[in-house]
Amino acid sequence: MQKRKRRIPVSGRSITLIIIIALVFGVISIIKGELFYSLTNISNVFSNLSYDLLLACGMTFVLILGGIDLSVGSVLAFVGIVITMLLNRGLNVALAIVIGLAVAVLAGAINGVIVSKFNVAPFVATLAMMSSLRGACYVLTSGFFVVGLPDSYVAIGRGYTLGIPNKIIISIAIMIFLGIISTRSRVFKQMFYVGQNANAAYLSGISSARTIILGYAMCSLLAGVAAILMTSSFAMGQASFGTGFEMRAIAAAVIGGASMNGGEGNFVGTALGVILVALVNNVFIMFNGSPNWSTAISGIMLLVAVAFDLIRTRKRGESV
Amino acid sequence: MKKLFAILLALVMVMPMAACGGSGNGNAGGTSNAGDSIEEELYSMIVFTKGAEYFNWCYAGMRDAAVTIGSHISVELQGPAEWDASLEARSVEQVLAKKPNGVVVSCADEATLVPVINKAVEGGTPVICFDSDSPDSDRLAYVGTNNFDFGAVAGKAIVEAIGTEGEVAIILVPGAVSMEERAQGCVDYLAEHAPNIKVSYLNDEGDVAKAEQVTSALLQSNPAIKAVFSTHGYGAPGAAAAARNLNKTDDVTIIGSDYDSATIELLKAGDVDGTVIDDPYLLGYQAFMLVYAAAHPTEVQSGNPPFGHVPAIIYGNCSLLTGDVLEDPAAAAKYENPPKI
Amino acid sequence: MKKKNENILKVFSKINLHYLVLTFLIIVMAISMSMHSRYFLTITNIEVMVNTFIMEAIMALGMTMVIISGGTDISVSGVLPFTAIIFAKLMLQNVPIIVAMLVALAASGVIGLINNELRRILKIHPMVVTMAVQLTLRGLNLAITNGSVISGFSAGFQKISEFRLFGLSVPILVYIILAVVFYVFSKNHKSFLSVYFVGGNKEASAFSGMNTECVLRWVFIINALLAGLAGILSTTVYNSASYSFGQNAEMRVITAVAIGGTSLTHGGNGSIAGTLLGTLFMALIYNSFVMSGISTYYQDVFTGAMLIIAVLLSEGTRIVKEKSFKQALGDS
Amino acid sequence: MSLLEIKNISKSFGSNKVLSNISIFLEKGEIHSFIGENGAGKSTLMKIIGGIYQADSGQFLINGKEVHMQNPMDAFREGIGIVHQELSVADNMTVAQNVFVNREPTNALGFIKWKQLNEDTVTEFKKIGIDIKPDTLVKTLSVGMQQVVEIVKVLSRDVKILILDEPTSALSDKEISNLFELLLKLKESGTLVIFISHKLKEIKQISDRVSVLRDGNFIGTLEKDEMEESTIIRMMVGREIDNLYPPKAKSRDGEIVLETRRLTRNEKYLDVSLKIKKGEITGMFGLVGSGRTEFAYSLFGADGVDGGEILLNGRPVRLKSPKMAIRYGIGYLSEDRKRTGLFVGMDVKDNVVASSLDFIMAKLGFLDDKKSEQVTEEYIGQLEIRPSNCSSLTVRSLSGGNQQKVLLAKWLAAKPEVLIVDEPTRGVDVGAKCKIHSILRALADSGIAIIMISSELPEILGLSDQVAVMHEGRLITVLENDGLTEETVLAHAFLKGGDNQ
Repeated sequence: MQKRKRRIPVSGRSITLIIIIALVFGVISIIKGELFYSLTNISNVFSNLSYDLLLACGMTFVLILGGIDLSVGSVLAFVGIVITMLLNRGLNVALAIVIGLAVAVLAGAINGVIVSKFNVAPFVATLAMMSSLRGACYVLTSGFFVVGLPDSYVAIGRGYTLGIPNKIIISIAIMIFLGIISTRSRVFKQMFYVGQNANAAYLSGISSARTIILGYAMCSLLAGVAAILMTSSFAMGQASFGTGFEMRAIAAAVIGGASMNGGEGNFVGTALGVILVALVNNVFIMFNGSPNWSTAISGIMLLVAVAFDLIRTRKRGESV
Repeated sequence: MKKLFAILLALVMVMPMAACGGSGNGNAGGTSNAGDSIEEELYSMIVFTKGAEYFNWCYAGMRDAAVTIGSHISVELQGPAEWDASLEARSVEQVLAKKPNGVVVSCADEATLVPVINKAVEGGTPVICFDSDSPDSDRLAYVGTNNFDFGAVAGKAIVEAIGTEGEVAIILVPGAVSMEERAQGCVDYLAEHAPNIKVSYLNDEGDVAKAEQVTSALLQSNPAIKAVFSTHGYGAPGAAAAARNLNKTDDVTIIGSDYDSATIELLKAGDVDGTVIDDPYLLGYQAFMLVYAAAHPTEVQSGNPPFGHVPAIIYGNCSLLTGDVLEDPAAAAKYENPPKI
Repeated sequence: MKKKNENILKVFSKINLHYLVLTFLIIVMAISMSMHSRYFLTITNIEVMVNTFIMEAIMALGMTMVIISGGTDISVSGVLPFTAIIFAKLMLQNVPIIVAMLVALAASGVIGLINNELRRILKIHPMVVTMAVQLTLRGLNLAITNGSVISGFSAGFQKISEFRLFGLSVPILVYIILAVVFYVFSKNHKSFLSVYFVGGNKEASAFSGMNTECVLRWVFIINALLAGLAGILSTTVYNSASYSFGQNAEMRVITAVAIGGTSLTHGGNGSIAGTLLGTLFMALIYNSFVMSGISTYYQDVFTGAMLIIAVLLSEGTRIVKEKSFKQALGDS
Repeated sequence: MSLLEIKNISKSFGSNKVLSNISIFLEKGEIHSFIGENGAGKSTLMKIIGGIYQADSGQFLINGKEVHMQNPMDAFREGIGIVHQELSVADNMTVAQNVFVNREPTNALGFIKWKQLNEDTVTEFKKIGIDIKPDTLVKTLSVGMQQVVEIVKVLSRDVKILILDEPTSALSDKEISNLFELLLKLKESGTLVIFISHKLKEIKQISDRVSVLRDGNFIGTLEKDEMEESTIIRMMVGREIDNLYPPKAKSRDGEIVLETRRLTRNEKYLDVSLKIKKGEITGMFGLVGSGRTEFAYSLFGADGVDGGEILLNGRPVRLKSPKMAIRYGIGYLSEDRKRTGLFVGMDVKDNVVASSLDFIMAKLGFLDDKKSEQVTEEYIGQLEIRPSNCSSLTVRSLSGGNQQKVLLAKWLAAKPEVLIVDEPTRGVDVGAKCKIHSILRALADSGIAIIMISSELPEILGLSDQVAVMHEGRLITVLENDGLTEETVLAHAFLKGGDNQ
């Protein structure tokens, strides 16, 4: 059974989540019937998740490294604006996307360098990046929407392939990629080592700095992809995109079993976390909950979710 | 090492200070022939959620009005990016420390800015409220739109589109007074003209993506929804996207608010069926004229000094903008080329 | 022995260097601003400058304590409006002001307690816990006010905002007192020393017979109390209470603390003195941007840059040390 | 009537029983040692006496009356002081603050009297013949000194019962002898000293009686005259262990793998020229702070070099990082397994492959899971890591000895040419110790060059073929180990070392 444990990166937490989600689905289907069976609805639920999903997965990298990235929301907005502005100036779509992603990676790399080389608390480093980039967004647009994007670009977010929204295809593709990475990749493995014990990792010949930088770069890269999906499906770039997403992403990742102390986390869990949060919000709307309460819900959600850790940590506490 | 840090810091500090040369002060660009002898005057516009396109239009109006007076007038746009009344009150205070000749402000809520507005007026700085009023304060005048009428226009549009049956969703950010008034106005109109229509509310936290999520969630769970009214600019694009995902663009009537460029595009594409507009540019323009008048009292005899016979409360009118209007390039021109700030 | 002395010097020089440069910057800024605007060095503007950051300043004191103890508290931006609202609602019920204040403060204290208990029981990083609490509170605030602002207090109440002592408004007076108390305690008091210990090595402190959980509990409670106090003061200043108060306050506060050289990486390192400087610095930045009329859009960019540079500075000596791995181990 | 009476103390964590019915009498004014393999329950017992854990059943009697200790504070009130195995000083604070933590001299309002605090600290240190700046930040002290601070912290309370849990593991011999003098003084003054160590020699030297624990059971107590190493070991491991150390290298003419020429790191060590031969174990003896670990760091690329050169198989190499060193076939088993060795939260397999990820790659940066599985199983078998099915257990859940074996496995997996082991048997019980020694010898025989850093002279003499003595950053001498005696080595270490000062 050890084999199974290793092959599929499913933590005990993930199983709990699957059960919960299944329950919620079941209850809804019983109460409201047909709804959650229709394919469009499911696919639509997921296509709405794609942004959160990407950001949360990116956040998982950083959390595994024992860090945190507050800047993802701003990166999303900034990349979105860079791309849309370039397109607006008539730049070739592919090129604009490449540049956009490059910017994203750069932002992440800077975070990584500041954290690893200069040993600055990730919270502070990324907080700085967060406010800088958000400011930059407004400097560039002074608040105006960036519109007038070529259809070929808009198609990325709006289009369908084989009747499936591109957003979903792209997210799934990325999830598969991450899945492979998380089972086999050496670099990914090294992230766990670094997150667990940076000094030991260094003395084991793992260059912590490089790993950390890579992790943050990955995180921002995924935020960049999210930016592409968002700007293309709304056919606009906007300075306030992604405000407050970082908190949602962290929440989802933590719900999914990532630990703030590093060395723990997996994408399946994170994905489930994202789904759970979205599901709860949907249910909330479905039963016409007062909009005034919707903010509070997410907070309580997070609390309930981290409460899952209680059992696990208790277990751990014993084997001192 | 340490030296390096110090130098680095000093540089970063001094650069923007050097750059200060009034870069931000949208100096009213005109030729300076007028203003040699006349002393410089500064008028500040203070808003909440600075960077919202709506306020950019207001500011554009103010700036252009200033140009008509002369190049010795400079104007500036200030205020927090957050929807936080206390932060806005602070920036008003900070602006006052610069002794501006006048201030026009759109209040995040009607109570929180009262003390600071009164302080300003006592201190001899005229204050005009625009867009969102603070009626209990000593502000000299208010230029704005009656948000209830605004909502009513939306209600009318909806009834015309879906008739007197079905359900309607209203997107708002709870606590945003102007939005809640617009929603109320819409609800009142429906209650009067189409009592059978049921209304439910959605909170999109003023975020497009969130708007998409909540709207599609609602459209799924409740197929009876025939129309969506967004009480602010970002809601309509979100709702449109949701409808698109569910292939309901044609079955669901989407009424937006304001004419930000995204909404305009969607109008032309037919994804959004109409948007209720007032004239932020005009608001800004009038607000400036009033504050300038207040700063330069005239001899005009009237019951309402210093504004002559201009009423102290001006309501701009609001109307429905639809796609077909935009087919006329002349009409479309204004909306398609937002002012640069 | 010689080596040790050098290290000690290093550590001291580090502290001084940071504060020196910070002070230097503050002066540079002040000078360049006063050259740029003739209104900058006026009494009014200085008062305004203080007023505009006073709430964060008060919260920064508590936050410093939390961060030194090895934690973070995101929930302050939820506690501030929460307390303000409770206070305001009570005032409208014509509850005597003192009672209203005490009740409101108690409420905020309870939130602090909840923060700590959740952290303790769930064994989760305080940041996540307080983040959740913050979200919940902000939602709660919205729900109990239905988003409408609370105002219309008795004329007597409004007097508070006009009260002046030596020309100083109530919040400023409160802050001065708090700042002095915190400074003195952080330097010389047993209680604050134990906060440093817990932040430095929790297990060791426990082995030394220190009730670490009790220490942390009070740290979180006091921090929440300060946020609550800020809420009450906001209500008196603006004569109203709204759920919208204090948005993103936690970020501004943490930024001020971090600029002050308190390390979020290594608990037990930092000082109130640094926070006082950091706070002043932030207030100066916010004021300067309005004064200079630079589009405030640049403000975030600038603050971000400053934050990084300041922290790099405080970690500066560490970077040097990094070169020698032995000491790098010592740091971690 | 005995000062401390332990009556049928039992304790279990979750399912596994760590202590079962321990009953011992401890007398006033004696030095009573406890010995036993890791996981025998010594530390747990001490933590219970110290009030950090609570026993499930059983009772303590001090001077005949029962006491209940819910937390360290209660223990202090009963006059029990405990020096912990793992450092428990706050390194962000000054020496004085650490010594008087939580009982600083304060005025009525709880404000601290710094002057008195510092003076008291100085006097406390004077007692053990060390003078120190009380306002020194602890993080700037050597590990040894930090341990001393720890001890002084406890001594400064007037303790009736003093517990020292492996106090000497980080101390230099000089500091140890100081400590022992002090312990004898305390004994005279009627204090009960409970002493825990893995070093039989120390135990024989210092203690009046020694009690042996095995797997949570009390085996027996030996009087001073019956303390034979063999007896003690038999009681500890429950079997005979003849011949503690494996035989020396068969031949000493292996070619030189690693050579340093006048290697220098400022403020750390100076002009170290050393030749390391294939198939030999080079013991490196020196006190903490003699520059030996720093030297190792340089050889492993973890720390820079300011002068001289390193030759690997005759070719000079610049080692910029451990990564590089590993590529060159150099391994370094660090002295502090928890902080710089293992990833205690991850499973054994992950730990074993940690430094050899490059070798178990399939293709395109992907890991070969099967292979790493094999590797792990192989070393679990070879090093007898227990439990034998541990490859997917977290290292945290293993005993100290087995953790150390995992750490060793990590380096074996990396297939080094030169393996530097720093204190390979620190805090490891006799059984595991022998195993590790024989493994090291086996490795040497298989042609690996081994550098063993240790402050345990018997270990050095017992295992190594040549002994390099370092003192205050200088390589005093390199001796071929043909029947070397401790006296000779120490003579070099101190007398010659003395000249250099």
